Amino acid sequence: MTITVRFFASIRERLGKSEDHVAFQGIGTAADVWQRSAGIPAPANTLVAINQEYASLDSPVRDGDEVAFFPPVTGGSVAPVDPRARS
Amino acid sequence: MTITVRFFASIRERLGKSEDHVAFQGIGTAADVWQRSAGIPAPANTLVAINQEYASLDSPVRDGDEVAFFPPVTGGSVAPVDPRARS
Amino acid sequence: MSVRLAGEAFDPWGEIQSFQSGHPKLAGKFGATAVFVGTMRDFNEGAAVEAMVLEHYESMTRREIEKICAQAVSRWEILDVLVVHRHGPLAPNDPIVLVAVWSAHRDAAFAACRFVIDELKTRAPFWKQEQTGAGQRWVAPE
Amino acid sequence: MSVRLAGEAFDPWGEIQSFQSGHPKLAGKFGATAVFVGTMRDFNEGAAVEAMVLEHYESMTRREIEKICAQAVSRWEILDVLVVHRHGPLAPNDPIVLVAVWSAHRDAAFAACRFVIDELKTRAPFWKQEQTGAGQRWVAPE
Repeated sequence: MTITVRFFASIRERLGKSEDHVAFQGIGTAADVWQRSAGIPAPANTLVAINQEYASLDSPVRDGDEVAFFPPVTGGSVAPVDPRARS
Repeated sequence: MTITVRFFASIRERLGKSEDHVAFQGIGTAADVWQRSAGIPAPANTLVAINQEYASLDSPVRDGDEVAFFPPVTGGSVAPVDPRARS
Repeated sequence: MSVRLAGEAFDPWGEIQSFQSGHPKLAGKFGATAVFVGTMRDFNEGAAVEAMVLEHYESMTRREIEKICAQAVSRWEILDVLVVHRHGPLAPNDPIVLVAVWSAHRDAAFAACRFVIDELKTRAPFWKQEQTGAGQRWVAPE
Repeated sequence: MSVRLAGEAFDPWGEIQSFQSGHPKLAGKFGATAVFVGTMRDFNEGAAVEAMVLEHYESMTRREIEKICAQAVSRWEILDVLVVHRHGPLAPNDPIVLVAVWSAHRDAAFAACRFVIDELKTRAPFWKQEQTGAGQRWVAPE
Protein backbone atom coordinates (compact mmCIF):
# COMPACT_ATOMS: atom_id res chain seq x y z
CA MET A 1 0.00 0.00 0.00
CA THR A 2 1.24 3.49 -0.69
CA ILE A 3 0.95 7.18 0.13
CA THR A 4 0.55 9.66 -2.72
CA VAL A 5 2.79 12.69 -2.19
CA ARG A 6 2.31 16.01 -3.98
CA PHE A 7 4.56 19.06 -4.14
CA PHE A 8 3.59 22.51 -5.40
CA ALA A 9 5.16 25.78 -6.53
CA SER A 10 8.66 26.60 -5.23
CA ILE A 11 8.84 23.30 -3.32
CA ARG A 12 7.94 21.37 -6.47
CA GLU A 13 10.65 23.26 -8.37
CA ARG A 14 13.28 22.73 -5.67
CA LEU A 15 12.64 18.98 -5.45
CA GLY A 16 12.26 18.61 -9.19
CA LYS A 17 9.07 16.55 -8.86
CA SER A 18 5.39 17.24 -8.49
CA GLU A 19 4.18 13.82 -7.41
CA ASP A 20 5.63 10.80 -5.67
CA HIS A 21 4.44 7.53 -4.15
CA VAL A 22 5.99 6.09 -1.02
CA ALA A 23 5.35 2.85 0.82
CA PHE A 24 3.15 3.23 3.89
CA GLN A 25 5.37 0.97 5.97
CA GLY A 26 7.22 2.98 8.64
CA ILE A 27 5.13 6.13 8.04
CA GLY A 28 3.50 7.72 11.09
CA THR A 29 3.11 11.41 10.34
CA ALA A 30 3.29 13.87 7.46
CA ALA A 31 6.86 14.66 8.56
CA ASP A 32 7.79 11.02 7.86
CA VAL A 33 6.29 11.31 4.39
CA TRP A 34 8.32 14.45 3.72
CA GLN A 35 11.53 12.83 4.97
CA ARG A 36 10.99 9.72 2.88
CA SER A 37 10.20 11.52 -0.36
CA ALA A 38 12.15 14.80 -0.14
CA GLY A 39 15.23 13.71 1.76
CA ILE A 40 16.09 17.29 2.79
CA PRO A 41 14.75 19.41 5.68
CA ALA A 42 11.35 20.99 4.97
CA PRO A 43 11.64 24.74 4.24
CA ALA A 44 10.33 27.05 6.97
CA ASN A 45 6.60 27.80 6.54
CA THR A 46 5.94 24.62 4.55
CA LEU A 47 2.19 23.97 4.54
CA VAL A 48 0.75 20.47 4.69
CA ALA A 49 -2.55 19.07 3.48
CA ILE A 50 -3.78 15.53 4.01
CA ASN A 51 -6.56 14.44 1.64
CA GLN A 52 -7.04 18.10 0.58
CA GLU A 53 -7.53 19.35 4.13
CA TYR A 54 -5.02 21.54 5.94
CA ALA A 55 -2.94 19.57 8.44
CA SER A 56 0.55 19.85 9.94
CA LEU A 57 3.83 17.95 9.85
CA ASP A 58 2.78 16.27 13.12
CA SER A 59 -0.53 15.03 11.72
CA PRO A 60 -0.97 11.26 11.52
CA VAL A 61 -1.09 9.72 8.05
CA ARG A 62 -3.11 6.66 7.14
CA ASP A 63 -2.51 4.19 4.37
CA GLY A 64 -3.80 5.47 1.01
CA ASP A 65 -3.76 9.12 2.03
CA GLU A 66 -2.74 11.93 -0.31
CA VAL A 67 -0.22 14.16 1.45
CA ALA A 68 0.68 17.54 -0.10
CA PHE A 69 3.44 20.01 0.72
CA PHE A 70 3.46 23.60 -0.48
CA PRO A 71 4.67 27.12 0.34
CA PRO A 72 2.35 29.87 1.70
CA VAL A 73 -0.44 30.59 -0.79
CA THR A 74 -0.65 33.71 -2.94
CA GLY A 75 -4.08 33.63 -4.61
CA GLY A 76 -6.59 36.43 -4.94
CA SER A 77 -5.37 39.63 -6.57
CA VAL A 78 -1.81 40.73 -7.12
CA ALA A 79 0.12 42.66 -4.49
CA PRO A 80 -2.77 44.32 -2.72
CA VAL A 81 -0.47 45.77 -0.09
CA ASP A 82 0.59 49.34 -0.77
CA PRO A 83 4.39 49.13 -1.13
CA ARG A 84 4.65 52.60 0.44
CA ALA A 85 3.24 51.10 3.63
CA ARG A 86 6.35 48.95 3.98
CA SER A 87 9.51 50.01 5.74
CA MET B 1 -35.35 91.12 -7.49
CA THR B 2 -36.48 87.75 -6.26
CA ILE B 3 -35.53 84.56 -4.49
CA THR B 4 -36.35 81.25 -6.15
CA VAL B 5 -37.79 78.81 -3.62
CA ARG B 6 -37.95 75.05 -4.16
CA PHE B 7 -39.74 72.35 -2.17
CA PHE B 8 -39.21 68.61 -2.48
CA ALA B 9 -40.83 65.31 -1.54
CA SER B 10 -43.18 65.32 1.50
CA ILE B 11 -42.67 69.06 2.02
CA ARG B 12 -43.60 69.73 -1.60
CA GLU B 13 -46.72 67.59 -1.18
CA ARG B 14 -47.71 69.21 2.08
CA LEU B 15 -47.38 72.74 0.70
CA GLY B 16 -48.91 71.81 -2.63
CA LYS B 17 -46.17 73.53 -4.62
CA SER B 18 -42.72 72.68 -5.88
CA GLU B 19 -41.46 76.13 -6.77
CA ASP B 20 -42.10 79.68 -5.67
CA HIS B 21 -40.63 83.14 -6.13
CA VAL B 22 -40.55 85.68 -3.34
CA ALA B 23 -39.38 89.29 -3.26
CA PHE B 24 -35.92 89.74 -1.73
CA GLN B 25 -37.00 92.81 0.26
CA GLY B 26 -37.17 91.96 3.97
CA ILE B 27 -35.37 88.61 3.56
CA GLY B 28 -32.34 87.99 5.77
CA THR B 29 -32.04 84.24 6.24
CA ALA B 30 -33.40 80.99 4.83
CA ALA B 31 -35.89 80.98 7.73
CA ASP B 32 -37.35 84.23 6.38
CA VAL B 33 -37.74 82.65 2.95
CA TRP B 34 -39.55 79.68 4.47
CA GLN B 35 -41.85 81.91 6.48
CA ARG B 36 -42.69 84.10 3.48
CA SER B 37 -43.41 81.22 1.11
CA ALA B 38 -44.72 78.41 3.32
CA GLY B 39 -46.55 80.34 6.02
CA ILE B 40 -46.48 77.39 8.45
CA PRO B 41 -43.74 76.26 10.84
CA ALA B 42 -41.01 74.25 9.15
CA PRO B 43 -41.27 70.52 9.96
CA ALA B 44 -38.61 69.13 12.28
CA ASN B 45 -35.52 67.94 10.39
CA THR B 46 -36.20 70.17 7.38
CA LEU B 47 -33.01 70.42 5.34
CA VAL B 48 -32.00 73.61 3.58
CA ALA B 49 -29.84 74.22 0.52
CA ILE B 50 -28.82 77.60 -0.85
CA ASN B 51 -27.66 77.55 -4.47
CA GLN B 52 -27.50 73.74 -4.33
CA GLU B 53 -25.19 73.70 -1.30
CA TYR B 54 -26.27 72.50 2.13
CA ALA B 55 -27.04 75.41 4.49
CA SER B 56 -29.31 75.95 7.50
CA LEU B 57 -32.36 78.02 8.39
CA ASP B 58 -29.98 80.59 9.94
CA SER B 59 -27.90 80.96 6.79
CA PRO B 60 -27.94 84.39 5.12
CA VAL B 61 -29.67 84.65 1.76
CA ARG B 62 -28.62 87.03 -1.00
CA ASP B 63 -30.70 88.46 -3.79
CA GLY B 64 -31.12 86.04 -6.67
CA ASP B 65 -30.34 82.94 -4.58
CA GLU B 66 -32.14 79.64 -5.03
CA VAL B 67 -33.28 78.37 -1.63
CA ALA B 68 -34.51 74.77 -1.32
CA PHE B 69 -36.31 72.98 1.53
CA PHE B 70 -36.61 69.22 1.79
CA PRO B 71 -36.94 66.30 4.23
CA PRO B 72 -34.04 63.96 5.13
CA VAL B 73 -32.77 62.21 2.01
CA THR B 74 -33.37 58.53 1.23
CA GLY B 75 -31.21 57.74 -1.81
CA GLY B 76 -28.94 54.76 -2.35
CA SER B 77 -30.50 51.34 -2.01
CA VAL B 78 -33.75 50.42 -0.34
CA ALA B 79 -33.96 49.59 3.36
CA PRO B 80 -30.42 48.45 3.97
CA VAL B 81 -31.04 48.18 7.69
CA ASP B 82 -31.94 44.73 8.87
CA PRO B 83 -35.43 45.12 10.38
CA ARG B 84 -34.55 42.42 12.92
CA ALA B 85 -31.92 44.79 14.30
CA ARG B 86 -34.66 47.20 15.33
CA SER B 87 -36.42 47.08 18.64
CA MET C 1 -14.32 60.17 -12.17
CA SER C 2 -17.78 59.84 -13.67
CA VAL C 3 -21.25 60.54 -12.30
CA ARG C 4 -24.34 59.65 -14.30
CA LEU C 5 -27.97 60.28 -13.36
CA ALA C 6 -30.14 57.72 -15.14
CA GLY C 7 -33.80 58.40 -15.87
CA GLU C 8 -34.24 54.94 -17.34
CA ALA C 9 -33.38 51.42 -16.14
CA PHE C 10 -29.66 50.69 -16.38
CA ASP C 11 -27.50 47.58 -16.29
CA PRO C 12 -24.77 48.13 -13.66
CA TRP C 13 -22.49 45.41 -15.05
CA GLY C 14 -22.76 46.78 -18.56
CA GLU C 15 -21.99 50.26 -17.19
CA ILE C 16 -18.77 48.95 -15.66
CA GLN C 17 -17.79 47.17 -18.87
CA SER C 18 -18.38 50.35 -20.89
CA PHE C 19 -16.48 52.48 -18.40
CA GLN C 20 -13.44 50.18 -18.45
CA SER C 21 -13.49 50.04 -22.27
CA GLY C 22 -13.62 53.82 -22.35
CA HIS C 23 -10.68 54.19 -19.97
CA PRO C 24 -7.88 52.15 -21.53
CA LYS C 25 -5.30 53.88 -19.33
CA LEU C 26 -6.68 51.96 -16.36
CA ALA C 27 -5.65 48.65 -17.94
CA GLY C 28 -2.83 46.94 -16.06
CA LYS C 29 -2.80 49.64 -13.34
CA PHE C 30 -5.60 48.49 -11.07
CA GLY C 31 -5.32 45.35 -9.00
CA ALA C 32 -8.63 45.87 -7.22
CA THR C 33 -12.16 46.83 -8.18
CA ALA C 34 -14.79 47.15 -5.45
CA VAL C 35 -18.41 47.55 -6.46
CA PHE C 36 -21.68 48.15 -4.69
CA VAL C 37 -25.06 47.90 -6.40
CA GLY C 38 -28.25 48.87 -4.59
CA THR C 39 -31.33 47.26 -6.09
CA MET C 40 -35.05 47.84 -5.54
CA ARG C 41 -36.58 45.08 -3.47
CA ASP C 42 -40.17 43.92 -3.71
CA PHE C 43 -40.65 44.12 0.07
CA ASN C 44 -39.82 46.74 2.69
CA GLU C 45 -40.91 47.23 6.29
CA GLY C 46 -43.17 44.21 6.06
CA ALA C 47 -45.15 45.31 2.98
CA ALA C 48 -45.00 44.24 -0.66
CA VAL C 49 -43.72 47.14 -2.74
CA GLU C 50 -45.18 47.33 -6.24
CA ALA C 51 -43.46 50.42 -7.58
CA MET C 52 -41.37 53.36 -6.47
CA VAL C 53 -40.69 56.90 -7.57
CA LEU C 54 -37.29 58.38 -6.81
CA GLU C 55 -37.56 62.16 -6.71
CA HIS C 56 -34.39 64.24 -6.72
CA TYR C 57 -33.11 67.81 -6.81
CA GLU C 58 -31.47 67.55 -10.18
CA SER C 59 -29.15 70.57 -10.17
CA MET C 60 -27.90 69.72 -6.67
CA THR C 61 -27.68 65.94 -7.02
CA ARG C 62 -24.82 65.83 -9.50
CA ARG C 63 -22.85 68.46 -7.61
CA GLU C 64 -23.24 66.62 -4.31
CA ILE C 65 -22.24 63.23 -5.75
CA GLU C 66 -19.21 64.78 -7.45
CA LYS C 67 -18.16 66.27 -4.10
CA ILE C 68 -18.44 62.85 -2.45
CA CYS C 69 -16.31 61.26 -5.19
CA ALA C 70 -13.71 64.03 -4.90
CA GLN C 71 -13.50 63.42 -1.15
CA ALA C 72 -12.97 59.69 -1.76
CA VAL C 73 -10.20 60.47 -4.26
CA SER C 74 -8.48 62.78 -1.79
CA ARG C 75 -8.76 60.33 1.09
CA TRP C 76 -7.70 57.05 -0.54
CA GLU C 77 -5.24 56.15 -3.25
CA ILE C 78 -7.78 55.28 -5.93
CA LEU C 79 -7.46 55.41 -9.69
CA ASP C 80 -11.06 56.08 -10.70
CA VAL C 81 -14.63 56.03 -9.45
CA LEU C 82 -17.93 55.61 -11.28
CA VAL C 83 -21.37 56.39 -9.83
CA VAL C 84 -24.66 55.82 -11.62
CA HIS C 85 -27.86 56.75 -9.77
CA ARG C 86 -31.37 56.14 -11.02
CA HIS C 87 -34.26 58.60 -10.64
CA GLY C 88 -37.93 58.66 -11.65
CA PRO C 89 -40.29 55.67 -11.60
CA LEU C 90 -38.78 52.27 -10.74
CA ALA C 91 -40.01 48.68 -10.67
CA PRO C 92 -38.90 45.92 -8.26
CA ASN C 93 -35.50 44.44 -9.14
CA ASP C 94 -34.40 47.66 -10.89
CA PRO C 95 -30.88 48.75 -9.93
CA ILE C 96 -30.99 52.05 -8.04
CA VAL C 97 -27.36 52.91 -7.56
CA LEU C 98 -23.95 51.68 -8.72
CA VAL C 99 -20.67 52.65 -7.08
CA ALA C 100 -17.46 51.23 -8.61
CA VAL C 101 -13.95 52.06 -7.44
CA TRP C 102 -10.66 51.11 -9.12
CA SER C 103 -7.43 51.04 -7.13
CA ALA C 104 -4.02 49.39 -7.13
CA HIS C 105 -4.88 48.04 -3.70
CA ARG C 106 -7.72 46.13 -2.10
CA ASP C 107 -8.06 48.09 1.12
CA ALA C 108 -8.40 51.43 -0.66
CA ALA C 109 -10.97 50.07 -3.11
CA PHE C 110 -13.21 48.63 -0.38
CA ALA C 111 -12.91 51.66 1.91
CA ALA C 112 -13.62 54.21 -0.80
CA CYS C 113 -16.57 52.23 -2.19
CA ARG C 114 -18.12 51.98 1.24
CA PHE C 115 -17.51 55.68 1.91
CA VAL C 116 -19.20 56.76 -1.32
CA ILE C 117 -22.35 54.69 -0.80
CA ASP C 118 -22.62 55.71 2.86
CA GLU C 119 -22.22 59.42 2.06
CA LEU C 120 -24.62 59.16 -0.88
CA LYS C 121 -27.32 57.88 1.41
CA THR C 122 -27.06 60.78 3.82
CA ARG C 123 -26.18 63.66 1.49
CA ALA C 124 -27.45 63.16 -2.07
CA PRO C 125 -30.90 64.80 -2.41
CA PHE C 126 -33.05 61.81 -3.38
CA TRP C 127 -36.40 60.85 -1.87
CA LYS C 128 -38.14 57.52 -2.28
CA GLN C 129 -41.90 57.15 -2.46
CA GLU C 130 -43.15 53.56 -2.42
CA GLN C 131 -46.39 52.26 -3.87
CA THR C 132 -47.81 49.42 -1.75
CA GLY C 133 -51.22 47.78 -1.58
CA ALA C 134 -52.08 50.31 1.15
CA GLY C 135 -51.19 53.32 -1.01
CA GLN C 136 -48.18 55.58 -1.38
CA ARG C 137 -45.70 56.29 1.39
CA TRP C 138 -42.48 58.25 1.66
CA VAL C 139 -39.62 56.05 2.80
CA ALA C 140 -38.20 57.16 6.15
CA PRO C 141 -34.44 57.67 6.38
CA GLU C 142 -32.38 55.10 8.25
CA MET D 1 -23.57 29.37 -3.94
CA SER D 2 -21.33 28.85 -6.93
CA VAL D 3 -17.58 28.35 -7.28
CA ARG D 4 -15.94 28.22 -10.68
CA LEU D 5 -12.27 27.63 -11.47
CA ALA D 6 -11.49 29.23 -14.81
CA GLY D 7 -8.60 28.00 -16.96
CA GLU D 8 -9.24 30.72 -19.54
CA ALA D 9 -9.73 34.50 -19.34
CA PHE D 10 -13.15 35.44 -17.96
CA ASP D 11 -15.28 38.59 -17.89
CA PRO D 12 -16.32 39.19 -14.26
CA TRP D 13 -19.22 41.49 -15.19
CA GLY D 14 -20.58 38.99 -17.70
CA GLU D 15 -20.25 36.26 -15.04
CA ILE D 16 -22.44 38.29 -12.69
CA GLN D 17 -25.02 38.97 -15.41
CA SER D 18 -25.19 35.26 -16.24
CA PHE D 19 -25.43 34.29 -12.60
CA GLN D 20 -28.30 36.69 -11.93
CA SER D 21 -30.14 35.55 -15.07
CA GLY D 22 -29.72 31.96 -13.94
CA HIS D 23 -31.07 32.68 -10.44
CA PRO D 24 -34.48 34.31 -11.05
CA LYS D 25 -35.46 33.65 -7.43
CA LEU D 26 -32.98 36.35 -6.36
CA ALA D 27 -34.95 39.01 -8.26
CA GLY D 28 -36.64 41.49 -5.94
CA LYS D 29 -35.12 39.88 -2.83
CA PHE D 30 -31.68 41.47 -2.76
CA GLY D 31 -31.20 45.14 -1.99
CA ALA D 32 -27.42 44.96 -1.99
CA THR D 33 -24.73 43.40 -4.15
CA ALA D 34 -21.09 43.80 -3.12
CA VAL D 35 -18.41 42.74 -5.57
CA PHE D 36 -14.64 42.48 -5.53
CA VAL D 37 -12.56 41.83 -8.63
CA GLY D 38 -8.82 41.25 -8.40
CA THR D 39 -7.01 41.97 -11.66
CA MET D 40 -3.48 41.30 -12.82
CA ARG D 41 -1.38 44.45 -12.82
CA ASP D 42 1.53 45.12 -15.15
CA PHE D 43 3.79 46.15 -12.27
CA ASN D 44 4.61 44.65 -8.88
CA GLU D 45 7.34 45.34 -6.34
CA GLY D 46 8.92 47.88 -8.64
CA ALA D 47 9.23 45.64 -11.71
CA ALA D 48 7.23 45.42 -14.93
CA VAL D 49 5.37 42.12 -15.03
CA GLU D 50 4.94 40.63 -18.48
CA ALA D 51 3.09 37.44 -17.69
CA MET D 52 2.09 35.24 -14.80
CA VAL D 53 1.31 31.61 -14.15
CA LEU D 54 -1.16 30.79 -11.38
CA GLU D 55 -0.50 27.24 -10.16
CA HIS D 56 -3.08 25.57 -7.93
CA TYR D 57 -3.90 22.30 -6.18
CA GLU D 58 -6.97 21.55 -8.17
CA SER D 59 -8.71 18.94 -6.02
CA MET D 60 -8.17 21.02 -2.87
CA THR D 61 -8.91 24.47 -4.31
CA ARG D 62 -12.60 24.00 -4.95
CA ARG D 63 -13.16 22.35 -1.60
CA GLU D 64 -11.37 25.15 0.26
CA ILE D 65 -13.26 27.95 -1.56
CA GLU D 66 -16.58 26.19 -0.92
CA LYS D 67 -15.71 26.01 2.77
CA ILE D 68 -15.00 29.75 2.83
CA CYS D 69 -18.33 30.51 1.11
CA ALA D 70 -20.20 28.25 3.54
CA GLN D 71 -18.61 30.10 6.46
CA ALA D 72 -19.72 33.43 4.98
CA VAL D 73 -23.28 32.12 4.57
CA SER D 74 -23.35 30.96 8.18
CA ARG D 75 -21.93 34.21 9.54
CA TRP D 76 -23.97 36.81 7.62
CA GLU D 77 -27.50 36.95 6.32
CA ILE D 78 -26.67 36.63 2.65
CA LEU D 79 -28.76 35.28 -0.20
CA ASP D 80 -26.06 33.99 -2.53
CA VAL D 81 -22.36 34.12 -3.28
CA LEU D 82 -20.42 33.61 -6.50
CA VAL D 83 -16.66 33.06 -6.73
CA VAL D 84 -14.71 32.68 -9.97
CA HIS D 85 -10.94 32.15 -9.72
CA ARG D 86 -8.56 31.98 -12.64
CA HIS D 87 -5.64 29.57 -12.90
CA GLY D 88 -2.95 28.83 -15.50
CA PRO D 89 -1.13 31.43 -17.63
CA LEU D 90 -2.35 35.06 -17.32
CA ALA D 91 -1.57 38.34 -19.08
CA PRO D 92 -1.64 41.82 -17.53
CA ASN D 93 -5.16 43.21 -17.09
CA ASP D 94 -6.66 39.71 -16.86
CA PRO D 95 -9.14 39.33 -14.00
CA ILE D 96 -7.81 36.84 -11.44
CA VAL D 97 -10.68 36.53 -8.98
CA LEU D 98 -14.31 37.60 -8.69
CA VAL D 99 -16.28 37.56 -5.44
CA ALA D 100 -19.93 38.66 -5.60
CA VAL D 101 -22.34 38.60 -2.66
CA TRP D 102 -26.08 39.20 -2.73
CA SER D 103 -27.94 40.25 0.41
CA ALA D 104 -31.05 42.10 1.49
CA HIS D 105 -28.76 44.45 3.38
CA ARG D 106 -25.67 46.52 2.64
CA ASP D 107 -23.65 45.74 5.76
CA ALA D 108 -23.91 41.99 5.30
CA ALA D 109 -23.00 42.20 1.60
CA PHE D 110 -19.86 44.26 2.23
CA ALA D 111 -18.74 42.23 5.23
CA ALA D 112 -19.21 38.85 3.57
CA CYS D 113 -17.49 39.97 0.34
CA ARG D 114 -14.51 41.23 2.28
CA PHE D 115 -14.38 38.05 4.35
CA VAL D 116 -14.37 35.78 1.30
CA ILE D 117 -11.56 37.61 -0.52
CA ASP D 118 -9.46 37.87 2.64
CA GLU D 119 -9.85 34.17 3.45
CA LEU D 120 -9.22 33.19 -0.18
CA LYS D 121 -5.87 34.91 -0.08
CA THR D 122 -4.66 33.05 2.98
CA ARG D 123 -6.30 29.64 2.49
CA ALA D 124 -6.96 28.80 -1.16
CA PRO D 125 -3.99 26.83 -2.56
CA PHE D 126 -2.85 29.09 -5.41
CA TRP D 127 0.71 30.23 -6.14
CA LYS D 128 1.71 33.05 -8.45
CA GLN D 129 4.85 32.99 -10.54
CA GLU D 130 5.62 36.26 -12.33
CA GLN D 131 7.61 36.71 -15.51
CA THR D 132 9.60 39.95 -15.45
CA GLY D 133 12.50 41.26 -17.53
CA ALA D 134 14.81 39.72 -14.91
CA GLY D 135 13.26 36.25 -15.20
CA GLN D 136 10.68 34.28 -13.26
CA ARG D 137 9.95 34.76 -9.59
CA TRP D 138 7.49 33.30 -7.12
CA VAL D 139 5.34 36.00 -5.55
CA ALA D 140 5.84 36.20 -1.79
CA PRO D 141 2.74 36.15 0.40
CA GLU D 142 1.66 39.40 2.06
